[in-house]
Amino acid sequence: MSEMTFVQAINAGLRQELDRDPDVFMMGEDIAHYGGMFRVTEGLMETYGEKRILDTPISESGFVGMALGAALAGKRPVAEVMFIDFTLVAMDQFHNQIAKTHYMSGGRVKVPLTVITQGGGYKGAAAQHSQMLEALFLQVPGIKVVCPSNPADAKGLVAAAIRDDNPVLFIEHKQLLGVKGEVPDGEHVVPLGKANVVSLGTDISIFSYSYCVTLVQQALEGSGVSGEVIDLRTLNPLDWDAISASVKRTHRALIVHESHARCGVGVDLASQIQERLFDELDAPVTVCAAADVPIPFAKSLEDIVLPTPERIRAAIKKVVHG
Amino acid sequence: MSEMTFVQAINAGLRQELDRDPDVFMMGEDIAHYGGMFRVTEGLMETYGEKRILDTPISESGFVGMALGAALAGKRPVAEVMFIDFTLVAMDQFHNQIAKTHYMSGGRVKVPLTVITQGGGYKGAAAQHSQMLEALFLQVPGIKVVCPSNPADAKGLVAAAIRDDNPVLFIEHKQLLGVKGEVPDGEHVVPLGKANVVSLGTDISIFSYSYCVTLVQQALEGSGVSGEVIDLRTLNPLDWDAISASVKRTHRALIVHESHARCGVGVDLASQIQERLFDELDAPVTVCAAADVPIPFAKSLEDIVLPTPERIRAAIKKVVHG
Amino acid sequence: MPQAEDFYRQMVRLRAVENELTKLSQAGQLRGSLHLCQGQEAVPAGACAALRQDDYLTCTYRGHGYVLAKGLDLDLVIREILGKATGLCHGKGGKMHLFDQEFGLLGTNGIVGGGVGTAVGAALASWLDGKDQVAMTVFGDGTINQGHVNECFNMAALYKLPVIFLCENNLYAEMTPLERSHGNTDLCARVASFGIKTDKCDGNDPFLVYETVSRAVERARKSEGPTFIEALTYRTTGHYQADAGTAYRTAEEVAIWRDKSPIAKLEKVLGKAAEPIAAEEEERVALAVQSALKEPDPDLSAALTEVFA
Amino acid sequence: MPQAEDFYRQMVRLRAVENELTKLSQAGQLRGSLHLCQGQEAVPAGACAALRQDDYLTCTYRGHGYVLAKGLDLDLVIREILGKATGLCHGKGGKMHLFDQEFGLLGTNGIVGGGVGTAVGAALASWLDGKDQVAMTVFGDGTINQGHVNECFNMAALYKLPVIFLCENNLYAEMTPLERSHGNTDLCARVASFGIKTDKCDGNDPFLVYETVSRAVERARKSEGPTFIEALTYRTTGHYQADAGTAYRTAEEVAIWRDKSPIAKLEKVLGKAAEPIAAEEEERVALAVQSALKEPDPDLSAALTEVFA
Ligand SMILES: Cc1ncc(C[n+]2csc(CCOP(=O)(O)OP(=O)(O)O)c2C)c(N)n1
Ligand SMILES: Cc1ncc(C[n+]2csc(CCOP(=O)(O)OP(=O)(O)O)c2C)c(N)n1
Ligand SMILES: [Mg+2]
Ligand SMILES: [Mg+2]
Repeated sequence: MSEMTFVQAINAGLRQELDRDPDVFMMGEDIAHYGGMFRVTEGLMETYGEKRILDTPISESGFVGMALGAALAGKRPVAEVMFIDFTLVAMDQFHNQIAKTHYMSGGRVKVPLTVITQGGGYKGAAAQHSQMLEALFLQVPGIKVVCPSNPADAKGLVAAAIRDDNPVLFIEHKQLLGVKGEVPDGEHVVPLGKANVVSLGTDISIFSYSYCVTLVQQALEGSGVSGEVIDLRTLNPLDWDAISASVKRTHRALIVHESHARCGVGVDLASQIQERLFDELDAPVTVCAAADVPIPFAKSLEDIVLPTPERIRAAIKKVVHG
Repeated sequence: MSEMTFVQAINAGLRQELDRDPDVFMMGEDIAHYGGMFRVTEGLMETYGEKRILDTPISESGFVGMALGAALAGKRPVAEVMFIDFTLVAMDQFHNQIAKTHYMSGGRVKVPLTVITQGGGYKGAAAQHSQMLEALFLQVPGIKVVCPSNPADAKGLVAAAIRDDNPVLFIEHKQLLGVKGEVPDGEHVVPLGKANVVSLGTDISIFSYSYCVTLVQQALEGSGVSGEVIDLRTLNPLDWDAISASVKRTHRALIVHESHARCGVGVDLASQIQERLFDELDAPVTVCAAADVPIPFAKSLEDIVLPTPERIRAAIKKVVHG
Repeated sequence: MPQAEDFYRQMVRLRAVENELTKLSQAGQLRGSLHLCQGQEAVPAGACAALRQDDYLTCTYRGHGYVLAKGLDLDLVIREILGKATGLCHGKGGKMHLFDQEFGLLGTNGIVGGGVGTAVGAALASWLDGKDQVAMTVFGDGTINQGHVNECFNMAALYKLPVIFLCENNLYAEMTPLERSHGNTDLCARVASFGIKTDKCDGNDPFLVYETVSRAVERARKSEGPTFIEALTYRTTGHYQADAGTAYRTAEEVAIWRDKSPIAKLEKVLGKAAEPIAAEEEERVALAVQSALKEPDPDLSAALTEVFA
Repeated sequence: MPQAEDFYRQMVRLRAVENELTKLSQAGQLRGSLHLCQGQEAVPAGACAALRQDDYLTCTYRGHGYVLAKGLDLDLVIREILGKATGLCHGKGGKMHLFDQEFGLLGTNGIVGGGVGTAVGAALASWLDGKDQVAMTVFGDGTINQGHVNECFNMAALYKLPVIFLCENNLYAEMTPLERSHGNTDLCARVASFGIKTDKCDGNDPFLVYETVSRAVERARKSEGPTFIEALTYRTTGHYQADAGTAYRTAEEVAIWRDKSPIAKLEKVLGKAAEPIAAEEEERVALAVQSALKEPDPDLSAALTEVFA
């Protein structure tokens, strides 16, 4: 174990996979010579050369599409899109091309590619640089979605993403980038599709992921509520077993995430839980998410729009006490 | 009243608004000289000239962005994107630009633009030409979404969309294009945000929109179930009053739509209904939607993936009889 | 170097496939849109002859000609177009979504320009690994106006990738002529500005197409970078089965190009040698279609699998 | 025709704003990223002087110079940058999202190339209505590699729209130099290929920028179509507040360009006349910042309104 930041942990995971498999290579804006806007790829070009760590023009649609082609030609590309907000210029490549290729080919063709990106608010980055857009990647089937909440998972999940034979979107949160934690030395892989029980509890199951896991823990502190906190880690595939086991234990469920409520992960889980476990529920499944408005710039506004420990605590109370 | 097809009804609605307001103009691929791939704009160029009905290159991101600029400069653009699948190449313009502009400007700037497009399956158009992507436009706030289910609504809703001071996405369904119905002559406007009670019933509330309204009616026929069928018509804003009033009457709810289940409209409504009306419910709210796989080409497969009267009837039975 | 007979065979096979598919479509036995390329057959025939089996290829909804000329199995392709369980992609893809890595086929595509990045990425893979495989991507004149494609032009030039951009300039994008969609109709000039070598040829002459593509392939194999090729051609039928192709073009224009049809031209060259080839191909294709029709539909259980590997 | 004093005033105002914002940012009183344009001040000063108030403008995250030179109220802009309730956009937009229709400002933007379509669309509106308003959109050298922008080039040329594409070529896109992101670094050649007239100027000379943009404006007003202008310049600071701007450029290179700084150059021209102008602007800006800091934060109730009109 070594203490390192979230960013350093991803860097370690990338190195682990670059060392392991010569077909792994990376492409993105300012990732090579500069070492990445958020330092995720720091030093990689120096180790692996400027072809395997490739700087690209500001052409997300182009290079995400090229990642698909390289994957079909036998490589394991890892493309970085600097902010998840910028995936929108590449959406056709994600949804019409990458997500559908394996299925459309009748399973003949594999698409082992990873896109790492960074999202989230709380920093005054305003409407076009603060989004969490994971739900957009869940509505259209075919892309695995990973949202790590801590450095150890970040290392292990990025490795699993790269080893997976499918397209994986790996979403960092800007509030977590500098957060430190203990990370296993040596080979470390955290399987996709497995949730993590952060804490056991008896009053309520709280499902979350990414930075909100931290906020949920803050909300529970001193609340007097025994909350079972489940870090989903992977949103597609979902760890339904972990979800249903927890709900069957606590009979109350809250989903907390930072992206917008409408057609988001929260309503998705809430709907599935009530549809499959209706008789287990002692209270409506509740969603605590961003308000359905663009992310405002001013702090006073952003704090109202995004989940905060206070808002989460209020939601917990509502679910537990009705 | 005159009998006309869905396509003719939209054409009539467009004419109504082009006549009414000289700032309304249209742009899109093959819409002017050819009259539109699906004949929606047939004859409009002849009446309104080739500037007001403007053929564009195959540049959806460009011309959807131009629609935003024209709207900010005082016009009321109506852009056609030939298939909703192609909105994906313009997603940055939809989500980062169009959807956020009014809010980001602190309400200073209005964005009166309409995009009309066409989606849906059942025709063997395969994975890239069969999607219903309305949920992608609901997750990111700022765009109104309209899905008419019949010719009269098509005329009235396209008119309302154009008159609205906000961005509106108007989604036709390819299975409805040739469907005939009675359409009011003369000025006809159907307000956005108002659901339509298609039939009253006592056993179950069935919420749907677009082509699935037809399928729901077919499913109910001869089923012995008294279904209250609510055509949502507008998905953003939602007519929550109509939804909750109906659930309070029947105590059972099913949502039927053609797009994928995960993070779709169905789970969105299901979650909201159970969260707000938990004690009213006699059964879990249920969603009948496309399976979470890309739309396959072969008929035998497409029929399994998409909702059919049989699948809908099974869902109804499950909700009503448990 | 392929002979007239070889090109003729490719082209009549393609024509036979289209004729059979048209019949099926008219009889309601074919789902989805059918984008014909009658009049354009020389481009796939000439271009694919210049490629190796392991070279990569992406093309469009109008891509079945390339797919066949690249060497894919006729029966598997026809069965896929008919949505059969035993089709190339088990009925899941359909004719706009054909894949076969064995022949370097990384996809036909339903999105204008959607497969261009795929080809450039395959070329990137070849470049990264120091291989001599090249990638070719085929698209039309109208596709140059799609942003994604422009991004790809730049990156191909920047990294000097072994990729060939083959543009079938058939003068129309669906029903819109070049002049009404391009600020500058000189396509080579448009693409040359990215720092890409350009070349041009009569797209109705398979020999010229073959030579032009061969030059580009040679450059690419020698790491001299990408080439854009404009092959001038014309589709004598409509954009797809529901378009007669007459509303936006004069009868004269179509007639002139029908006279330039590459199949008719080669028939003159080959004389009596043509007929048996044509008969053979027509029979073979008819047989493929007849036997494909008897193949089973995909089993329902297949619908929900293969989203993920 | 603006005088040296006018340009100087614009530029020192902009510099003063940046200095004040840098102080705030370092003190943790400013949220979000701060993209400075030190060294580039002559482009906004020269370009906006060539526009009328009712001409349209879109620009980038590095757009505050244009916004001020276009005539927007300094206090409203500063308050918005500080996220105040009384700011231009009531604290909802922030500095990357400034809008003011009264001055034709249709948005600064956080997405590379994101506002180019907006400007071309405003030009379309002017063209449709036979008005003589023009639209200008400003972006950097790296932005030319974004697909959307290429689509817009073509449509501007196709319809001959009254739009000016003003490209600040500061030789870098974030930390990546031109040569490592462009297959062809001749930006004018890239854009000319779309059928757009191109022009080039020293972007560190406000007079030349003014003249060049004025020529383009005249063409646009006379319905002669779009112009692409490459203004060669350099940012002497980093890409944004967290970048020192030194990791990817030599100290010599930065020093050379610092010597070419337009403010320093005009100071030499103006001699003693410069100082009082600078003092005035600095005072005015300092005052604006001080008073803005005292303005109220947006009320919580505002957060959920104005999604729809
Ligand atoms: C992104 C996108 N926009 C629009 C379409 C609809 N469409 C299909 S083919 C076509 C015309 C393409 O023209 P061109 O590139 O000249 O190729 P051609 O069909 O003439 O071979 C269009 C607009 C599409 N498939 N994808
Ligand atoms: C679509 C998109 N991709 C990436 C970014 C991140 N980004 C912000 S500024 C910038 C560089 C732009 O370079 P250039 O066009 O030369 O303008 P400059 O900043 O030099 O003025 C990048 C890559 C973005 N904002 N939007
Ligand atoms: Mg064409
Ligand atoms: Mg730059």
